Amino acid sequence: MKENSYHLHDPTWCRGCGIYGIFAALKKAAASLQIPPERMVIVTGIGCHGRLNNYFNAYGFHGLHGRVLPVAAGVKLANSSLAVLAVSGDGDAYSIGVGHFIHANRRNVNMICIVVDNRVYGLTQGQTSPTSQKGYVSVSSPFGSKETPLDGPRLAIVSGGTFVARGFSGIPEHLTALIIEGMTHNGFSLIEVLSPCVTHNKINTYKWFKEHIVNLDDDTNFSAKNKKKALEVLSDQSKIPIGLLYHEERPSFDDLSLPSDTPIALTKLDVDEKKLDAIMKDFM
Amino acid sequence: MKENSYHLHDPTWCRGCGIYGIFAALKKAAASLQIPPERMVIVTGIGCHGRLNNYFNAYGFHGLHGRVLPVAAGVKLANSSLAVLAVSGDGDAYSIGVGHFIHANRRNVNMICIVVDNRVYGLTQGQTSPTSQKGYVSVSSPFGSKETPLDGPRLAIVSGGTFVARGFSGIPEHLTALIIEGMTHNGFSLIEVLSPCVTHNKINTYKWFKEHIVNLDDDTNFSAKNKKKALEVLSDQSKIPIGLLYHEERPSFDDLSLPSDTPIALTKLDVDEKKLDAIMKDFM
Amino acid sequence: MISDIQVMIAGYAGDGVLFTGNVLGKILKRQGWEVVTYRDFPSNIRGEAMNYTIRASLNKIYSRGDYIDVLMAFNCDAILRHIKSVGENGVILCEGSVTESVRLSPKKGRTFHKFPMRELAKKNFRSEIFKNTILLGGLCYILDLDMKIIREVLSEVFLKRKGKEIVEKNIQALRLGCDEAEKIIKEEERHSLEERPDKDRLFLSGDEAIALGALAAGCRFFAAYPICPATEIWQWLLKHIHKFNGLVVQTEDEIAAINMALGAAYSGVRAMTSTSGPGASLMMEGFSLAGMAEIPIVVAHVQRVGPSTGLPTRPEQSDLNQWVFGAHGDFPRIVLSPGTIEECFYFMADAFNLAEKYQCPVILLTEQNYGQNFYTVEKFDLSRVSIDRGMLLSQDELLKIEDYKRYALTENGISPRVVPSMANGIHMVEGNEHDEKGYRDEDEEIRIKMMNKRMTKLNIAAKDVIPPKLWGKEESDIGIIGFGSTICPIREAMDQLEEKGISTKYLQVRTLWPFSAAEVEEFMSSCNTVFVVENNYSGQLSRLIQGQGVECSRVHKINKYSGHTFRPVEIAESMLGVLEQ
Amino acid sequence: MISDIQVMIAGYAGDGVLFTGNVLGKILKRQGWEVVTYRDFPSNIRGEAMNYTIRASLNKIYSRGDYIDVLMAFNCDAILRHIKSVGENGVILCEGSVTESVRLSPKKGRTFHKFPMRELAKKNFRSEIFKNTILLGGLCYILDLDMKIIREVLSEVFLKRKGKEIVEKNIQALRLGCDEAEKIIKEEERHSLEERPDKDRLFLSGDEAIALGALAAGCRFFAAYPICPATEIWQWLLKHIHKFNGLVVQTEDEIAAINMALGAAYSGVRAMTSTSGPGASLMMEGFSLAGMAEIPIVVAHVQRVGPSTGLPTRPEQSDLNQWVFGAHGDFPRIVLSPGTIEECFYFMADAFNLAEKYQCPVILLTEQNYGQNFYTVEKFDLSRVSIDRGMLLSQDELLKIEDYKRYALTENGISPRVVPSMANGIHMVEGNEHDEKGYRDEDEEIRIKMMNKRMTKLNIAAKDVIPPKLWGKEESDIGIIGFGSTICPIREAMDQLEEKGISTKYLQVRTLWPFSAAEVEEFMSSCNTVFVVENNYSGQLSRLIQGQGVECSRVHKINKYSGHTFRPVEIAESMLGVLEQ
Ligand SMILES: Cc1ncc(C[n+]2csc(CCOP(=O)(O)OP(=O)(O)O)c2C)c(N)n1
Ligand SMILES: Cc1ncc(C[n+]2csc(CCOP(=O)(O)OP(=O)(O)O)c2C)c(N)n1
Ligand code: SF4
Ligand code: SF4
Ligand SMILES: [Mg+2]
Ligand SMILES: [Mg+2]
Repeated sequence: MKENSYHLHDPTWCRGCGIYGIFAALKKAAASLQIPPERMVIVTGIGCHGRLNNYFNAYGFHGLHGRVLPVAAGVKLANSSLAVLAVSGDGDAYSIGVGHFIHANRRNVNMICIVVDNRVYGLTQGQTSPTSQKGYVSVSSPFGSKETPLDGPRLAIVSGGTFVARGFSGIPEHLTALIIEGMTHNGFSLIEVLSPCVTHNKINTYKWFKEHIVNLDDDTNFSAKNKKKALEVLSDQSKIPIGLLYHEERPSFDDLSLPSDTPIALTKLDVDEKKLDAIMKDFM
Repeated sequence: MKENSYHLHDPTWCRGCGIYGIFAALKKAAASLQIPPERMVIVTGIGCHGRLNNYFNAYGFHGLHGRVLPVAAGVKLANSSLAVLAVSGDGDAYSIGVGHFIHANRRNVNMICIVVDNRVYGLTQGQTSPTSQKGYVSVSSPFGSKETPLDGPRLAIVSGGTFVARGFSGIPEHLTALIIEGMTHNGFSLIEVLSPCVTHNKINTYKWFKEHIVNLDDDTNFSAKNKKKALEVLSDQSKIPIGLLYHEERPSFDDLSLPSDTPIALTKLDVDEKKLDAIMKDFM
Repeated sequence: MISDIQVMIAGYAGDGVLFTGNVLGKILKRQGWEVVTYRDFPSNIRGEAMNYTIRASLNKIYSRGDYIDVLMAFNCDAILRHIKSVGENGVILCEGSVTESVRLSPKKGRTFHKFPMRELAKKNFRSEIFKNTILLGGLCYILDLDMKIIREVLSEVFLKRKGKEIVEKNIQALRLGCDEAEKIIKEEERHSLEERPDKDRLFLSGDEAIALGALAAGCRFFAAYPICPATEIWQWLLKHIHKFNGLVVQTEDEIAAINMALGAAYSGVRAMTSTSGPGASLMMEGFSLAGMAEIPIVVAHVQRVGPSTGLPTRPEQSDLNQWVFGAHGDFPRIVLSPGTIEECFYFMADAFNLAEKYQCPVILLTEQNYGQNFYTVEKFDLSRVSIDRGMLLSQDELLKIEDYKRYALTENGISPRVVPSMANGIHMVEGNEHDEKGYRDEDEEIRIKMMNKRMTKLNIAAKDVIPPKLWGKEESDIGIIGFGSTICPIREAMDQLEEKGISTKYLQVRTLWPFSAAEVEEFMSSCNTVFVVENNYSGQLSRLIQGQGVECSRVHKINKYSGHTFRPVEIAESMLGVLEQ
Repeated sequence: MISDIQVMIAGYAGDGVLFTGNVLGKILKRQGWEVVTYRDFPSNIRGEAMNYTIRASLNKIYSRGDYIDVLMAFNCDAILRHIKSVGENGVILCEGSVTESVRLSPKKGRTFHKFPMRELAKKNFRSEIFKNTILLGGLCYILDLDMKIIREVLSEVFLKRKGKEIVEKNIQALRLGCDEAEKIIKEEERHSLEERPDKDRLFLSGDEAIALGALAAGCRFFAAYPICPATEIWQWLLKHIHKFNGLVVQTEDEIAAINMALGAAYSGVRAMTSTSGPGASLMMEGFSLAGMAEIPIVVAHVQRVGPSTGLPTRPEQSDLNQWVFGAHGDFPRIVLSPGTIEECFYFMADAFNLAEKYQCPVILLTEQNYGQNFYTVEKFDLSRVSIDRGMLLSQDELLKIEDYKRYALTENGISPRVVPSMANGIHMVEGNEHDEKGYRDEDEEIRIKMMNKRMTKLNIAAKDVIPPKLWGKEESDIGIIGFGSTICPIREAMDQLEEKGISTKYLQVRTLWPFSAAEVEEFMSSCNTVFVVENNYSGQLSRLIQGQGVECSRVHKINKYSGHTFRPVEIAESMLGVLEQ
């Protein structure tokens, strides 16, 4: 599989949009892992990020705003042989969908979730999102946002997340590496991607992100095995760490719950009279 | 106001239920703060905890499962002169309602939220809840729960909570003190209360809780002003710290958003032709 | 010889009423009787009044009866509440603790006995807990039950969970109750039950029948959130589905439940969720997505009293409107309504087959009184269950297709379906309007074609869904129409009317959408008088019928919305009131 | 003399089509013309085709017209798309970059000119951005617009946000466009517009009218989540409500939005939320709570195309069913449907008054084409707005009551309401079934009384809601029925038919629930032929009428569900098709 096996159409996001970088990284990661397109399912949310399906050659599910994670878990649990990728946005995952986000981290189904964090509601024309910084002025907060911004990776870690990372769409190689790592992790992998919205967010631009990120690879003291450390680097509000923040090996929900190694979707469906008869005895 | 000014009816929770302790502490706290019952609004969720309204003499709102926090915020923002108390459960606040919980902490409306944590779904007859421990056996997880339990206070702190505490219904004086402190805090106060369900939860009993809690008052090194410390004590899974975990002074959402000191509900409602006329000019 | 008996056990929450009633039901079933139970429980924790009725008969019965023959009361208050329902020769046994004075003397024929279960339990076993078995012992004497059967049932109940010793103690308690009863009950107050063979019969609730039906129908993924009175479905399934390589997931809420089920269904697994009132409202968005994206999914909805939290443990039929008309936009949906416990089982296979054949959401709408009450039924015939996956292609079939289109425009609106992992089948499943391949498209022509395609499926399905069923005397000109569990009191009421020389017939609507308009119209035109009987306020079925353009001027509505099912006599009397005018 | 003109600006998303159209609309309004706009935009980011139609007339107009007089195209593709809509003497101006060859020659009468806006902008201003003002300059020449007005509008648009320099540059660009047009446009191709006085008129969208109406009606709390096409309501309100000591909160989702509004309404503030399609489905649970707990709340729903995410920026009328029948259980609800921009404004006061008088949820149901398009209207008459808070007691009144009961059983079902903070009024607001004080109660009698009480309110309200409005010739026997914004093409179609000598009349249903059955029936019985015109697939209004038992055999349904409003001629022709049979 080459990279362009995954390229279905040229995207029509605004010129310069950060999601282009994510699209490229995803294709690279898939190619590097040699995942056949038909074994990949991409579940997307509603938002600019949700258009990914239209450009990426893989099975796609474009459902409801905020509900990517339950859908993706359903896809994966039903057929554990698939590579399942949920693509969400800062509004999709952290506003309307944050309940599912918390529980996805607790549940630890073996799939990957990419949150395209442009710190704004792109598709609905620029409203303030949960990651917009305090005081952010937009059509929906003309006098400045009054709420403390939310930090997805931090929330993921305290919710029991087993693989928590952050990338930046402006550094595609780094992002590609993270995605590859996340896809090979056994359990729920979160990769939040800082991704400028060139049309609606005039604050969190490429330049701004570049000035604020710190790459954890440069911090030799840091270890992604250490939850305390991870929470520590995430508590410094002035800097945005990128890289693998936390990683833990823990049996996935799939390991713990699925009754067998045969994917449910691949078991023959018939009326097993013998088994059912035995069960009916309970009611006699 | 005496304590029994708030006593409307004798409760009918199961004999020995932890919620009795919370009921008592709430009455004590209200009496100590001398809040007139008619200036108090208690918004409850659906669950055993939701019966509180039936016994406590104050204005009450028993709405939907998981939605206490938005309702309570609406009540408070509409009439900032009220003392607003949201009473929720571990299922109500942390399962179906956890999205609102995260955002309530970010938003920081000046009200208090009590989460009755019995680590089980009481009213629906004993299903596993988000705080049930891993491996917990119940009607809904006969082979043991597979998910990492959720820690409400920790989630609150990383979501921007400004007052985060935990009490135990088995130590009512301590709990009363926390509630009093929470009610005087300007902003969103979370008090999670460990509360045995004697009927459905045979694991997290009074005895069990007593063996697992540590009182932060006994830890002279601890300061509730230090977020890092708070997260640290919460990360030790073998112990359950009780007391004030984190406290920060930050302008509340009410301070930042309400246009005046006059509660909205108390402003005269009329058709102000002059002001409206001026606004209509924009469309000419 | 007694052929029909009704026992009520009444007490407060916490008294063990449910447990005692269930055991009694099972015993009566094993004696070979037809059994129907009726639980009247508040949504409560402790300390509120509740009661449980067990009716048994040698003949086919459908519903609780009108009068109680034996009332076993844990407190005097219960007698006050239920005395008016006690039949003329009824026997009342009451715990009647010494401090309480029984303030009423039973009316003519009715006899009253003090039966100090709690006291006896404490004295003999040092634990109140045995009061329930003592009560059963009392009933055992009154009804002349077979000790062997009781022993058997008690060991089934206690052996696994509590061990041998407890079984023995309970049998002692049973004997004690029996002996005590013998002391106080006169021979003529006994209702000796004949024994009949109990062969190949089941005793189960509608929720259990639905779960069993789901399992038989190939449901292999179930995602749900706890809610009364639907939780029993998946809590039962949970114990068995792994034997079929299936999975139940308790989700964080109903929104996650329906979305997770949608994901699993899309992956090619027969998937469902279950819920009630408020949970159903939360599922509306996912319901609409299932319609748009053409994902086969089944929702079992066990109705309780609304609106809002309403009365969570009581029956009603007020969520028809929601599933037939709720959720935004026009999309295809199928709503089935089982009228018997058997149908709860068999309709599950229909539900999944219809969902896959028409690639749309299918709702199985039932009611709390089925969901949580127990009935004797013939053992389910598994040869009647078949699995039809509709236009689901195999990999081989898919490979033969040149340019696969998930939403191909076909004459009947049904497009061949494939699932992820299949080579040559890559496509998108989309909640936005889309083209044949599933890609978002806003073109006017496409939109019109896609709407037509989706809605056409429903027209085809209309000919394939479960038709209404006719009961009673076809030649009668007095007709009754209803759906779901009201069939029980209706059939009993029909028997009562028949006894009075009034023949009637009943059309049981079994598919609420697409609506069986032609059959209903035909039925109505064969009647002079039509009664539409519903357990709701507004007459949702009546309006549904009327909305189909069926002439409804001769319709009389009989509605009950008190949080209880009809008693048969209520229906019979309402009908007589109209007929005698 | 020209009295009716329609201009279309067509391009791709990102071309500034919306901006240019809005400015043109405002200019034409200031020239004293009646203006109606129509946006045809995909839900998109960049690069998809979109267009914007501005129709202006000296007479009252209601909808976009059938044909385009001037097409300003940013690319040749747009011409291909819209050529069939260009009228006989239409003028087409196209950017037509040099590399593109215009592949079509306009048909007879139509003229085509290359008008290189982008090129001119780049050459003269070194920035493409001025292409839009150059385009306006071109139009300025063709329509002979008043330079003073344009200057005025441009400074209003740019001065505050961009400063004086930009205003000046834009005015230069405007001149340039005008001069360039003069070079290429023949005199006979111009459509000179007469100037009229523009006194006391507004130019605004339905969303803005709703917001303004809410403000006038005393709405002081608004909680909502962004969604097309309803967001404009609160985004506008956000800028003004603080002047009235009110607050708008952007919530985390729609569930929080409705619940927060319920909390605020309970606190005694007039509170509302707004939403569309998927958001409305998420609000069903709160809707049912409002009905049960009798909390006055208003929801403004601006309909888009469903089901599911559908076509988020396009109009439809397929959410009637959801609000009339959706959500679990039977409860009182009122659904209003404004048919004009004026009604969007005035009905807001009705909505709040009805909500408080009947203590139930009130829905204002409108459509995207009102929500997001602009219309000229007479300045709203504030003396027509009044505030009636129903049975909301003052503290003094409350103190006089012995034993206050929030849900007191009264004859008309309406119970005096008080709000927290009032002494002597402590009570509970409850979603479970409850007694008169609001405390949970499962008693059968109470349940029945409370259901009757709540539903009785609706019967009373039925006499108090906004009645249907009759348009056209009362004596005609050709009737049309519809609701909401379809009035626009319907009224235009009626004019077209009138010109052909066919008189018609139109009954505009303005309250969808409780349904105006008597008025509709009377109207229908005065007609030989009735058309029910709806922007949806299934004919939700038709079924609603039929469900009321109104005889519907003479009804012809005219439905459109392509994601667009009707063009007047479509309705006229469909009607003619039937009438000529
Ligand atoms: C239930 C529901 N509410 C609201 C919307 C409208 N909506 C569409 S996209 C979106 C937000 C998008 O923001 P984000 O998730 O950050 O995605 P982005 O466009 O920035 O990639 C909203 C609110 C919807 N489709 N469904
Ligand atoms: C939308 C919805 N889903 C489900 C329910 C059923 N339900 C009632 S209480 C409850 C859970 C109660 O658990 P918790 O919040 O922990 O309260 P507790 O009874 O333990 O105090 C559930 C699931 C409901 N009322 N509404
Ligand atoms: S609006 Fe923003 S997020 Fe959306 S495509 Fe354009 S730049 Fe990207
Ligand atoms: S069920 Fe549990 S939580 Fe509920 S009242 Fe009883 S002991 Fe308390
Ligand atoms: Mg975003
Ligand atoms: Mg609990």
